[in-house]
Amino acid sequence: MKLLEVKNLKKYFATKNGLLHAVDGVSLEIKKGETLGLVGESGCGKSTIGRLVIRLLEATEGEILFEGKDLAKLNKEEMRRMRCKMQIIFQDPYASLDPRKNVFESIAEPLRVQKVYSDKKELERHIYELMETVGLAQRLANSYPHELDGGRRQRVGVARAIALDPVFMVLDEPVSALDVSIQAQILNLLQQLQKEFDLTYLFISHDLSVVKHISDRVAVMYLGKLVEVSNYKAIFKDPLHPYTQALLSAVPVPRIDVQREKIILEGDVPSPINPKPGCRFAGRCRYCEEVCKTETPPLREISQDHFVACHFPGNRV
Amino acid sequence: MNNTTNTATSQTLPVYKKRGQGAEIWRRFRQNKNAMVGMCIFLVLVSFALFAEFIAPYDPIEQDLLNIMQTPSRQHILGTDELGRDIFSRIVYGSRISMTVGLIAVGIAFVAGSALGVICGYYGGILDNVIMRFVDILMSIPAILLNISIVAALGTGLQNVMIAIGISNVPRFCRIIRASVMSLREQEFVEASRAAGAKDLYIVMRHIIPNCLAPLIIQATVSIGSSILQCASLSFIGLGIVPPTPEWGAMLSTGRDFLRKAPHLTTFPGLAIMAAVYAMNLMGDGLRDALDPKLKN
Amino acid sequence: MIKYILRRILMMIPVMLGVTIIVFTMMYITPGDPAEIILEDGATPEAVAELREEMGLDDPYLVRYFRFVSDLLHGDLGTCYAIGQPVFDRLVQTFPNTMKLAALAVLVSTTLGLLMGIISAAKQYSVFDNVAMALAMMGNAMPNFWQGLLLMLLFSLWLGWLPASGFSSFKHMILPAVTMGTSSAAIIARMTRSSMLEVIRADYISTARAKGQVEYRVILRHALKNALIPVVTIIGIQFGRQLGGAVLTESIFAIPGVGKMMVDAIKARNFPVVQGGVLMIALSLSIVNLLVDILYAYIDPRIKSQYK
Amino acid sequence: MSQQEKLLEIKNLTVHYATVDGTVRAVENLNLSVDAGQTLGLVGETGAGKTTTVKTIMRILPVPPSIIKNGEILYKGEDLLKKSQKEMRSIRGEKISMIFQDPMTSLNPVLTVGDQIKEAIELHTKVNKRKAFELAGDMLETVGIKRDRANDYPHQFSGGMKQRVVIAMALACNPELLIADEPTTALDVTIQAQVLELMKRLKVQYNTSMIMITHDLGIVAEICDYVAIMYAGEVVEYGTREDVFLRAQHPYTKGLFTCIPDMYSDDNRLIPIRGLMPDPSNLPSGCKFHTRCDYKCERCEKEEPSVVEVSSGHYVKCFFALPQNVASSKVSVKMPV
Amino acid sequence: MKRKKMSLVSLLLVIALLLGGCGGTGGETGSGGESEPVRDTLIVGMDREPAGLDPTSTHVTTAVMIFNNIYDTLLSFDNEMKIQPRLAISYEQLDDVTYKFHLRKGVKFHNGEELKSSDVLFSFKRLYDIPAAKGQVSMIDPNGFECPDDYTFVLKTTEPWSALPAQICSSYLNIVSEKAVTEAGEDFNRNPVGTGPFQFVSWTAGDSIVVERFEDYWDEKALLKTINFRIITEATSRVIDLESGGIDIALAVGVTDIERLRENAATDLIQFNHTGIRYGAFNCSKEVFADKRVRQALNYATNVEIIRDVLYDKGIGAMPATTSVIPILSGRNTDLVQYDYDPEKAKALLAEAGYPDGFSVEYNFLSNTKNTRLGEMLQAQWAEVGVELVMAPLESATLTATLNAGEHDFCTANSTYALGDTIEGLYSFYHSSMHGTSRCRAYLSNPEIDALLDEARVEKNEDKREQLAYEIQALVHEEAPWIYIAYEYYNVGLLADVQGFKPAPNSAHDFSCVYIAEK
Repeated sequence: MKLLEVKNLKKYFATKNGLLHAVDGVSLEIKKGETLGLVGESGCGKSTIGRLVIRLLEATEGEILFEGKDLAKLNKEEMRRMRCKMQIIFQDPYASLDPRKNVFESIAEPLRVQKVYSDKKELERHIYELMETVGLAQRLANSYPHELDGGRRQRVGVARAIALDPVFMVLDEPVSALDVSIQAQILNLLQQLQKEFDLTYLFISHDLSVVKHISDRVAVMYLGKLVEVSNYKAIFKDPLHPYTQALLSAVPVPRIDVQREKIILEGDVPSPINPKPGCRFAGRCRYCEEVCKTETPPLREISQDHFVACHFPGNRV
Repeated sequence: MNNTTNTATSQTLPVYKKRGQGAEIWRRFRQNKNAMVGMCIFLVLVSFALFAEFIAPYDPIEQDLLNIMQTPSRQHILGTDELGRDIFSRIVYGSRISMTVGLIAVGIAFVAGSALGVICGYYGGILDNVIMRFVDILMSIPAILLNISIVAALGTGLQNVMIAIGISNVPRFCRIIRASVMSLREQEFVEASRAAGAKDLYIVMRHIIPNCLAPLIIQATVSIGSSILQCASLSFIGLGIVPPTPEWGAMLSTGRDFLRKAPHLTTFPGLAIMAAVYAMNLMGDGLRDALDPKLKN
Repeated sequence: MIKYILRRILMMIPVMLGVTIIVFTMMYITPGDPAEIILEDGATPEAVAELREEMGLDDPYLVRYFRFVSDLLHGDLGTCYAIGQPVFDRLVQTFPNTMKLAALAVLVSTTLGLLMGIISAAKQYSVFDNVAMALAMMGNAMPNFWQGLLLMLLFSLWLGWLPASGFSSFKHMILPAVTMGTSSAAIIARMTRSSMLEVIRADYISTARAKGQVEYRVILRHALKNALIPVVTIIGIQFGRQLGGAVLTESIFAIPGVGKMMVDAIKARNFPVVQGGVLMIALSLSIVNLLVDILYAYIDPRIKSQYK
Repeated sequence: MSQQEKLLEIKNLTVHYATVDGTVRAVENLNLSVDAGQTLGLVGETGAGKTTTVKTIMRILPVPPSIIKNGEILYKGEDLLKKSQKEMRSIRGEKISMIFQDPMTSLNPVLTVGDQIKEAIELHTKVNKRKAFELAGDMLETVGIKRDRANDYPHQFSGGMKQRVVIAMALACNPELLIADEPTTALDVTIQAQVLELMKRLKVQYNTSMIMITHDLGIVAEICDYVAIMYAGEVVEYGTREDVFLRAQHPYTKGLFTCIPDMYSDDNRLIPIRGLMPDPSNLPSGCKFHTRCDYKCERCEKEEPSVVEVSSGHYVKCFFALPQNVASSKVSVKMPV
Repeated sequence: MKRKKMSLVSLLLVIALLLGGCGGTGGETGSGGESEPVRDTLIVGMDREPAGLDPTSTHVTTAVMIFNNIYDTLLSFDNEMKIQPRLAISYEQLDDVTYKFHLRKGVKFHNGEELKSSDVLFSFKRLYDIPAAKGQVSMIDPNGFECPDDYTFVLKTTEPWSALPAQICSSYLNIVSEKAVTEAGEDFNRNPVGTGPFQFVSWTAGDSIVVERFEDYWDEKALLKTINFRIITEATSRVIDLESGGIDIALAVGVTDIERLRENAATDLIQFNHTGIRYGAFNCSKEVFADKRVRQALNYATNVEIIRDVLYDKGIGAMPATTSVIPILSGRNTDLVQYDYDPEKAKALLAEAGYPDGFSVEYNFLSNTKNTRLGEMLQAQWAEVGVELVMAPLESATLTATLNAGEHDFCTANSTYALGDTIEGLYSFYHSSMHGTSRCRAYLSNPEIDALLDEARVEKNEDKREQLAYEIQALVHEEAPWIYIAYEYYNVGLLADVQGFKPAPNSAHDFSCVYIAEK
């Protein structure tokens, strides 16, 4: 059963010199219990999608069906109740916790807002339980964010997110700001929680190896559009879109026994303000033809569960 | 230190008490020598204000017309004024007036300014524009002219002086809070609580305001000093506190006619004003370092 | 850039309108009757009533306000009740004096403030840093009317270097300008110091040092220019403070400035003069703020490119 | 290693910071060396003391908080720590130059790009203003930026372009040693690839030796000849790229490899290094890694292990380090528990 | 575009030019370069700026001074307040209401016109339609004027009025040139034309008024070339300016500076009896002060002796006052005695009047140093007899309105005998018809006193007028509507080399005979 389905989602920001197409017609779906990895470079609109699907931002156009209901149609009160089912974890451990609140308060906030517990003892018990589940020592309940290191602050963020027993979670670059050794601990924790509470994840990151490790299916984004979507094996084994190929080849791999063909992209990411028609990647693509400059390639299913938005997919010199 | 989740249920649940960050701020404040000097002067003045009855050797209003304008002597440490009253006692009682003016005027500005600032900062839109244009207008009229016209409209006296100085300080507070609210509104922890379904009012009260207290407290401390100065200026023009209530500005103002004959009439009230404002500035700076935002990360 | 300036000038109009409303209302609700003050000795009840009628003081609020605004649009600021001279002429005589005084005061406070700020930032936590900041704050803490009198005693009377009062040559402006300038030197010094300290910690300063650049060039060429940017805005605000400070300083040093005129006008319920004076002050402040913004763009290329 | 071709040698360098909450022991008798024409990768997580080390080489550490307890930094035999500020200035930029991490803030926002490069040139070569500006233009061309952009300001360049300008500035005077402190961490993957390629090309073209600081082992694999793994202010393992990637012995080095998801193997369980980053203001006794090491024994907690040369040029600081006479990859060392 | 190099110095220069440059005009007025005072220019520091230079505008002491030097009246007071001929060589009283004046011939106005009786007629006629000046000619019949020829002028009073000659000397009746006024209209206030020894040069509002010698003055010419009346409101600054040589004469010198100016070799001080009296006035129309005994009680409760010592530095600044008529005027009742300080008697009187435990009274005053000190002393002294004096300072505008409307309980004032006539003064202080005018503060309404005043007003015989004045003052003393504080001296500081300055009691000082002695 599809937990979340997004149809033709668009989000434009008005700026001084034109309309910024942050998200330009994205459609995707996530099944229950599945983790969809959303990968792309900075400025491609992946974080915006993360905020749109849980309606932290109002979409300019498009439908967001959560458990069949279109979130855009819900009024304020209904939306507030729906919030229990969906939560978000942020990238910067330092900015995602209120510096003036201690760990206990930060975790307790969602429970207080949704008025889950009337009796104080009940609330405390649940919070200590949550702290245990995310691996935080109980004595840290009183400490303040600036007294904790990055890893522990992110654990507080996770505890806060699972406080309301959500069904769906948006993870916006949860580990990018952490050191490698701590990153592994958090990734294991997230996987463990997914099994334990049957959670569905939308995992947003720019780090391909992390995305491959944790995702069931992966979607690659470029300048507000999806360019390739498939299961995690196919994307890395047999990338069809030229951008995905370049992206994979650019990632430095910590192994010296693997030889890879180097594709170095030229130039910079074009400006997302008032983009020209045709394929957004045309300017930097090796296989660019005339048609790429005029016609926008739709996202087509080339092979079983492997979608690509390119006129000449899989083209290898 | 083992890191696996500690299985043993801890016998005593840690007592959940909100340990303030006060200790941390106080420690940093104490290290700043200048700030401590400011704090001491401030405490002296506050003790003057609170215990004037015990500290002042004489009644500040009791006249001794036989020996007016005596230079400092053993009975009168700071000498007597133009009506033979003991200057030291008047300064001690004067601190009560000046502190009250400072605190209440800043209180008015603080409350009104923050309310306006939060509304503008958080909601933005036309409301923000209208209020900010109003603030621009108030800012484009020098404070002293604003004070004079308000006092002229409401009449002289302690209460009206406080209201006047309060109103003319509102723009400054409004701008500071609006700036910090606008930056806080974008912070991720605000988005997180919005994602948890918190209403706007909840977010403002629980997250926005506690986090923009630091710049407010700093501005409040400095403004107390400037309010005392403004009150003295009003008295200088004759629109300040009603005699015979001892107020430093009024003492300075009446003393100026005897500047050449009896300079001590002006020197000591002037020094008192200077000490108070100086103390406030030093404390303001000390707080600025102690409450420094980098405390957060 | 021109488009930006025009937009800023257009934005000034609502502010000016707002100022007229505030000032007019303030004067309207102030007790005390100008007719009585003008008549002073001859203020018999009928004389007062007759003069009020003549001056149109009995008309309702709106009528008087629109008359005031329409006159304003025709460039007529009304006539001063006391002297009967058009307010515009009085302003033309007094306004330049205050502006010159305020400008010199800003120059004094800026040079003093910048100097102390830079040096105490360069030698942080040194003796000089503490002494400079303490001195600057002392200047700010001293009530400027008392400071004015003491300076006059010292420099005019005992040393005899400068004239005590009046306003006909540059020498007359030194004492009042110093009195007004010292109070805001502290604010500029503190602002410069904190902005310098922040800039010195920036990466491009380490880059400059890594290039092998000598320390004082690093401070002047790299750090100072960046640190000046926030300070320039402070100077704009200080100009407003100086106009305020002028009010008392002018009465002490007997300078025919707009500040002193305003105080007397408010006390004597000389409405046209008050309204005209406040408008002129508000206008000059807005213009100064605009000039500061243009200067701001001139210094910081990031902002200059926004306006092209 | 023979003595003479060593470009830079650091001998038991110790640097502490005197802060309000006590002294932070950032670097503890560190030993390191770089040969001419070689690239050394300095790998370590936050707080390992990487940046402190290189800033001490350049002597641009702010002196009030930092104290150089002891140690020598020999550059071609001369100890940089003994040199006067004036002498250091002639070395900085000309003999040793440095690139910083965040391109957004490492260029002066109010000066044009051309001016900033020209400044570097004028400091060390006696040329007039026009010639210096021309040379600056040449440098921009070599890093792939059109010469006429010299009059633009930093905010008119993207992140990647700015980093190229910084590289141009660093190489303007053809230094013998280039220190790069995490030069591409702030860049996107595709831009990072461009910059790494550029650095590889320029390294050969200018024959400069380089110290590359990074926490990403992938970058080390691509660009470095030698690798030094740092943990809590000291080097725990040093060797050639092959030594460290194939025959790593120190538990921390091995832990680093196991906790990184590998794109080229289908599914590998991540084995994280348990515990927390070491707090430099109170470091653990004995071997500083014992608090997070699965193979620790009492000895590790009390005694500090000495450095063992397991094979020529491959040093490991661990009691369980086994000298290997034959190179073998992927040996899992059985450790008594 | 050649990129301009922006060094720090040029940045600061730009700020300076930008801000400093905008004040080119104005401010450069005032007579001649100020560098070294040209010895034939006299600089006078005055404390208040006159409202206008048209004799019909309001009359501040400094205005009266300047008028006296640029205009002439038909008759004028000399320094002993005796009436002397000026523009009118002589005058005769045809009957008890008509007076005939013979004008001096060949008198020139500053605009070259010759003085004619038509100018005199015009100067009188214009007062009727100016609200501020109408009061001055209320006793003169508006259509009783005649100009038989160019040099004689006849006027009639509405009823026999002995003080007419004194009224003619009033500065309101300075003679203006009809031609100049009709031509200038509104602007006459800003550039007056008169017949006086000095003619107007310039007036910079808030700064200075400059006049220069009128070459063909009908009397002997002034000794000085120009006089620069500078406005320095701050008393301390005025004295400092004098001592540092910035100004030659400082008017209204405070009591505390008297000794120092006397001792200082470079300066000296002239003290003269001002035509004013400093007093406290009870508002007799208020219920609590209607009873004479309450007023007397408060007189007994006030220790005027010590108040005078404190306010005027032990007699240096003022003379004791026992009656409202000032010493230099004729008809002063000298055998009245000051109420002595007797709190017990005061309490007894208060009890007798029905206020055994006292009452509360509001004191309205303009908040300056002198009024504040006076109020605080009275407050302390009256507290001893149970009367609570509440300080209620008002600023000048509201104060004038409150006093004229008679809403005050108690106030202090310093009123002058502008007309220099005893009966006129007493009339304006105590006559019940004068309630609501600016000099009547006591709101006394005593039929007996009113009758005596009316009789004296028309009495022609000089000794009879003095006899009546005596009786009136005795009655007033009994009624005790006032507390007489002091006859204040008017103190003028001058540099040692300024000679020939003879101050006039009604502050109409004559500067034509002032000169600066060569050292």
